[in-house]
Amino acid sequence: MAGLAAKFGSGAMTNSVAEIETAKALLVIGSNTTENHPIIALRMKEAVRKGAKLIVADPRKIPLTKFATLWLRHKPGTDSVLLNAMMNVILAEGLEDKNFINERTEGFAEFADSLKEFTPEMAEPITGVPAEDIRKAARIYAEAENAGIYYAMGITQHVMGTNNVHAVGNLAMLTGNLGKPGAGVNPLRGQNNVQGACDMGSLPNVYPGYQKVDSPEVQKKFEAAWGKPLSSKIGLPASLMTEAMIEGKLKGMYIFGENPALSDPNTHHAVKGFESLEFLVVQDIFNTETTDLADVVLPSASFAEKTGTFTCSERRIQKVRPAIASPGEAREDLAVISEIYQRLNGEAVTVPDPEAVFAEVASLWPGISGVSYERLEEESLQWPCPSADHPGTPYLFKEMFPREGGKAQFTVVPRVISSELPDTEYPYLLTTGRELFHYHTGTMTRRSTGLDAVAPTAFIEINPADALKLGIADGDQVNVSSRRGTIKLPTRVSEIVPPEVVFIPFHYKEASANKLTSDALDPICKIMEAKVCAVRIEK
Amino acid sequence: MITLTIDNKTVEVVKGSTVLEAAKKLKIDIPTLCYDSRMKPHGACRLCIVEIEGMRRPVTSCTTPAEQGMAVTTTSAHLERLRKTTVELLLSDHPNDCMVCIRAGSCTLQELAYKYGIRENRFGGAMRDHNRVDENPFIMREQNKCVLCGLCVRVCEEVQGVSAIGYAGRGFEAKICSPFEHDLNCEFCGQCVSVCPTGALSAKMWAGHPRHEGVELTETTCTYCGCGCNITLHSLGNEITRVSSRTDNHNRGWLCVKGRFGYEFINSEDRLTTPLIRREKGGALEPASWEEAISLVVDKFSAIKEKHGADALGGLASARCTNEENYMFQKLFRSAIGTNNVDHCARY
Amino acid sequence: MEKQMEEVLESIYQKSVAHGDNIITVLQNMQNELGYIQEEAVYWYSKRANIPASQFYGVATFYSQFHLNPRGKNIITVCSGTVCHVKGAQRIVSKLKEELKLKDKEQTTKDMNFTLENVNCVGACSIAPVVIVNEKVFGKQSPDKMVKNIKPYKE
Amino acid sequence: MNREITVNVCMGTGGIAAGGEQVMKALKQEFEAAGIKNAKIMENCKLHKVGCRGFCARDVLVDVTIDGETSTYQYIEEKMVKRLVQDHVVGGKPITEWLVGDDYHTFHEKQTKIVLHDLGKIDPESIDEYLGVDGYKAAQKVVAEMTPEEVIKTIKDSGLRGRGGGGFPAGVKWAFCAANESDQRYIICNADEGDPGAFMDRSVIEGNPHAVIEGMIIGAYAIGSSLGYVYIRAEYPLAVDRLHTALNAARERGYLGEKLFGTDFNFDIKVKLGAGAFVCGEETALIASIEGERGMPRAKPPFPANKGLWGKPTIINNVETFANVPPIINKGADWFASIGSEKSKGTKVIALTGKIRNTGLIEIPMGMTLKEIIYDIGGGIEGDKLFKAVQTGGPSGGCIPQQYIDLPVHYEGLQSVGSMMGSGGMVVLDETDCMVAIAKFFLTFTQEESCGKCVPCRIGTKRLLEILTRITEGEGRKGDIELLQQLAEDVRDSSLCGLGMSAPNPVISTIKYFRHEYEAHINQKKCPSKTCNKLLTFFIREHQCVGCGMCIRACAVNAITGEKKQPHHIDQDKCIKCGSCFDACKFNAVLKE
Repeated sequence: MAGLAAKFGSGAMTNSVAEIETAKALLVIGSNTTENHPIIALRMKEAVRKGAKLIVADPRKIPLTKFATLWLRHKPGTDSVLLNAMMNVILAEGLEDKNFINERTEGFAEFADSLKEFTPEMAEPITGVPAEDIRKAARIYAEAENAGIYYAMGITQHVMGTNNVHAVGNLAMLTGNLGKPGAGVNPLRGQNNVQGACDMGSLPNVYPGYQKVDSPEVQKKFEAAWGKPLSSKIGLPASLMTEAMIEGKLKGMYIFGENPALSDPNTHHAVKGFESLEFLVVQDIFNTETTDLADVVLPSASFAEKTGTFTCSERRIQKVRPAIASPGEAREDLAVISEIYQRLNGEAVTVPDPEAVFAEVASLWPGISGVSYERLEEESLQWPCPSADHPGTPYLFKEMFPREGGKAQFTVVPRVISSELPDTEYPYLLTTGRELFHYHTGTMTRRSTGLDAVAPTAFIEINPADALKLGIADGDQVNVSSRRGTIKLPTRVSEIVPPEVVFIPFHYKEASANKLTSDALDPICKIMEAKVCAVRIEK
Repeated sequence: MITLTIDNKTVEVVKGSTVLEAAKKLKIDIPTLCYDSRMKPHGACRLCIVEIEGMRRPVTSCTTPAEQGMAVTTTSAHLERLRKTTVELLLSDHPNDCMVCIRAGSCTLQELAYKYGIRENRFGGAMRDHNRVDENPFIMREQNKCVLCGLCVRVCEEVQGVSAIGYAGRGFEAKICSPFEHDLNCEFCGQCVSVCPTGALSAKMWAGHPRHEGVELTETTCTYCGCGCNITLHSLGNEITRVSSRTDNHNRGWLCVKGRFGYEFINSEDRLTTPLIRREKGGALEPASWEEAISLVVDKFSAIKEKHGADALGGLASARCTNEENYMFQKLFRSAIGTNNVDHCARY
Repeated sequence: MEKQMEEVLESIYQKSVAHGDNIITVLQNMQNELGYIQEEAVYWYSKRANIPASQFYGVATFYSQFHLNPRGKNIITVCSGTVCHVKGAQRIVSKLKEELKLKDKEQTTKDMNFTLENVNCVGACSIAPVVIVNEKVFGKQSPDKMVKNIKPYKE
Repeated sequence: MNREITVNVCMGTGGIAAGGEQVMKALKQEFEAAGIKNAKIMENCKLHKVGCRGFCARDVLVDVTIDGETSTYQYIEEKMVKRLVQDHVVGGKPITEWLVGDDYHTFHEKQTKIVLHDLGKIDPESIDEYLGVDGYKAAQKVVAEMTPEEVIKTIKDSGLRGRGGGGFPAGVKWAFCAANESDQRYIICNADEGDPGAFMDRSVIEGNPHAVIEGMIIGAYAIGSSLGYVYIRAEYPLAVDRLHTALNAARERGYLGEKLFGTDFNFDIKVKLGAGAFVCGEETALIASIEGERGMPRAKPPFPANKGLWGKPTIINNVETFANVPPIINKGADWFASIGSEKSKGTKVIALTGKIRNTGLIEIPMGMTLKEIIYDIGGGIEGDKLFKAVQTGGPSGGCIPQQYIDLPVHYEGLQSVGSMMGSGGMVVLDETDCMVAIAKFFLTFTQEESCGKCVPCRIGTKRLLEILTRITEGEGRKGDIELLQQLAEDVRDSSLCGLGMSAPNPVISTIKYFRHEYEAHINQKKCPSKTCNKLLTFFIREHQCVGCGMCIRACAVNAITGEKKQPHHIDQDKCIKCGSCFDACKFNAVLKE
């Protein structure tokens, strides 16, 4: 979320899910919302029923296109060009919000200049979207009284992910769709507590509440709070750790509640990394591809067995309460982590109290200093919530942006090309994602009889035209190979994917899409390009 | 705003409100079977009928717009007689097998039968025979228990936008089914199950588990995607027996197939129940005590820090786990170990 | 499904877009073209027009005009209006069922030659009881007369 | 000699059913055969297709007019045409024994015709003939010279009430609709005539479609609508054809479409075919049906006049109502108000059917008594049976017994005895009709036609039918009558739409006036009218049986035995009381008791 943070000073959904119903226009790009955020999608459908115009930009004919006023089927990896072209139209037709631009943004002149080349006609061959549709989309979005943008990994998991996020932000700024209900820039978080993990400082560059590790006064503040000297050196992002392991710079790793050996793009490489470690600790509720590589595996409690809080996409902090006891000797992650912490610190081991831990966070991050377990018993709160009597914040940036000068920053977004595009050797463009009936690496959903019954196997979606070309019938087993690996799985011949593009869900370990995907990195936020790579298909 | 009186009590409501909404505002209870504030009114069950001054006959309060100066009566001998007959008619075409019905105790029809004290039925006669078994993995459909309230049809169309089911046929034989009466093949969100007032729709995985006796309810937050839905875990001892969601929360009681039906992993046989240690490289993971496991971790981390410096250690936190755990984890790395090599998989 | 049917449905679709036809009209056209409401046709159309198949099925099963099964070569329609009723329409129906060997709910003969149906008053009460075979109207009928009258259709 | 010859053949559904088309064909052939084609006299000889003139019982009716001299023939068949043309047209000698009798003329003289005025006179497929009888004059006047307010006032003043059943004042309804702010309003003609025993609307559209169209144009102008619909039963193919023909003709003449009569007023009419659901006669269900949905009624309020088709203000009137509008405009509200009774103005078209001599379509001034209708116009009961009751209002109506024979027929009159006008079906019943069976018949109908949306109608009508059935089959129980009454009232009072509200009427009214028949069925297990076969025994009177064997052949279960020429015998154990033998016997030898 580095992109948004840079522009607005904060990286999270600017608005609330409930507000979606009030939007007059919606732009959903790089998000298969009905399958990945089903309940947020309900609000989108509600908005459409209430008369909102819905623009869906997605290479795949995702279910939401059924409800769309306009569906832009752009080629994978061309999001920012599409968005730039929309903005080109907005300026050309004078649809921008001049007041907002003057009063609440900076860097417009240079930015506007950069858009000149991105005419719809220039974008058409690149994106595959007819120029006229780009114009339509621009008008629908810009003319709406309030319009929200909703996106997910389809925007970020690219080498130009940060650019895409900037482009999205630019579009909202250009039309003044920030700081009011039913508008904004809204990244939909893929996992239950992605927002929380970021908020809590599980990032190499910031402490809890996005306080920078390389800022001396922040460092002082936390040294005081934790009573230990702290490093001001920005740490390694996950995506660089693999390389560091292989190079032997990283010797020991502690992983909990994740399964990177299956979810990382180019898993061969990732596995190689873990294998070259001197010591690997993995903490999880099941054996996974990652625990298989561990030296120590620690059994932990599921969400139904622990006390704590989750923070969902819309910055809403909510209680998690235990319903049952953990099986066997499994323990709450908090207890385990805290014991290791205390013993490394040479302190006496005590049983941690989640409420006390949360209070400690609240004391260190002004953004939630008004939030307490006491309040969370009664309600759920959206940060910022600076004081005990503060009702929480449904949408951000009403008055100002939390940056020096309080203004939002326009960013020039040049055209970047995906690191690996189809060629004669690997003629198909593979994009990956989730399906409704499974979640992430399937460790949970594939253990649910019903879900496993409706979605038992991996598959590769391929357009009828291509199937015909390759002489493949629906259900045929095929070998799919990229420069990084090969997997075997059945085909699903479907018009959901356009010609020359194929799709594989990454839930299935027996045919792991991430054996194929590329780990090329976005230069700024170091995200891996999971959404675009080139593959070959053989019968 | 509009002012009207209901049972001689005055109430003010916004224009466009229905008489039923006005009555709810006064906490006046009017029986309903086909009403749900989250969907369009239907006016089919005829239980919410009220008398309104100046209107020839009773009208359904769920469909009648409140108007300035209306005088409404929600109960009278006549209304109660009509309501009783309606319930009695419904029961005359209902299996009445509450003893073994999964909805017993949370069934609106059962409550109404009790309220109107219907023991024997004046209208015994032919009953529908919609006994088709639906083989889908999630949703149990017992159409003989269907009262045609239409809530499932409306939720599937108005809320889920799928319209996987609809009405078919007409008159006494009218029923609700998927096109050409095939097995359900939908998103299996289970919204329909959550709104069904009788045992016509339930979850197959509920079967056999206690309905209420000994079941504890726990309010918590869903563990799947970033929507953050509020859910209620039903548990008996250490087993999760059902997931539901209250209608007054921010997700309005709506859940997806994973949130509603994807809870079996919690009680899975595969759960890790004891620490495991790989005692020599290439060897197998073997059970160990917590003491042994944690000591090993602490020693190893200390040793590596000793030998290669704090930055030779790194941690991956979890977007699946709680804020408290994530906080503690990064604190562990930053202060106890002394490196900022901590990240999580948010980006994937 | 065969090309031919797809073309038929496509033309119905184009027409419906042009005229703003509703589902009922679409189904009426479908039935006229295909003889009865065929499942695969409904699914094809539902996908084409982005209208849930459940709506088509709901409408098709609501109106008595629509048929989900193939019908006989000759359609015998017995008027079930009041006058026809008091003048013995029901006895004509039972006689014809006997004649055509139709069991209780059966409407169409095994050889697909006849379909026997009731229709609400056709408003020819003055010549009740009335039976219509295909287009031809038979007035002032009796069970025996009708048995004779359908003879010619038996070849 | 240059004779003007006109031959009119009745080609309503009744006429066609009776062989009108064959007669037409034969006539054309015979004219040619008679060599009249080359002769000059054929110049202005026309073969008219005329709509129903009402007297369907005598179909095929043929008028032969020579130099203004009209002779009307009845019961004409194909094979009679040759002689008709030879003797009358060529020979100039009318065939007296085929001519209609005086009753044919009284049948017409007793009536007051507004809606039916031109039926049987003009060719419904020719707009010019309609124009010839002042057609579209009213529409022209309204659109060109009157304000909508004036139109509504005229209709209000005329006292015209909806002819579809409710009898709600048309002008008031129009005013409600016009009062709503809206970018569009719709006007709908309800031609979904579903009542068994009613064919008024069908005949009017078949016989004079332009009158209905003109009425709709006037209504549309009054409420400010640019689009109207005619919702008509697909079971009326002839009416549908003639309606389309008329609409096209009207468009060609600029009476429909853009800038009507050279003004800025635009209006056109679409035809929607009903797909076979009686409930779609109910206005909200009809609206749902036009929207392409299942014809399931919607709760009122809000009423269609405020929130109707696609949520817009909508007027729904039936065929007869619209057909009354042009005459009112032409002749004035006072003229119309001068006809009929105090509260019910004008006339009512009635389909007079059942056990009566002159069945057919009639139009009477509101307030005429049942007696006049049944005996003077209807010519009394068929055969030498006794009058028992008259059923009015179709499935929503009730049965009116002998003692009310002097009841004036208008909305209030019929309501006062627990029946209703409905769309105007009037079925005369005689002593052989069992009133429990009649109630059962109507409940069978309404129960099959119930849409199934609301509980009282869906299950209630089913239960009513079940109780009636067991009574007619001799399984009636003590208390069944009271149970019927209670349930009937509850269904009436709590159902969602008009169908459910009125479905119990036949039960309520038959119990009210013929309770003794119910009691006979339940207590004595007897059907006084000898209709309910299950309660009868069939046997053969030996002295009257000639042993022809007809009954043996008729019997489906071989319950009848007997030698040829010998008296036959029915084995009561085998007999299923189907009554086939009774129908088959030509010598009244089969007796039921």
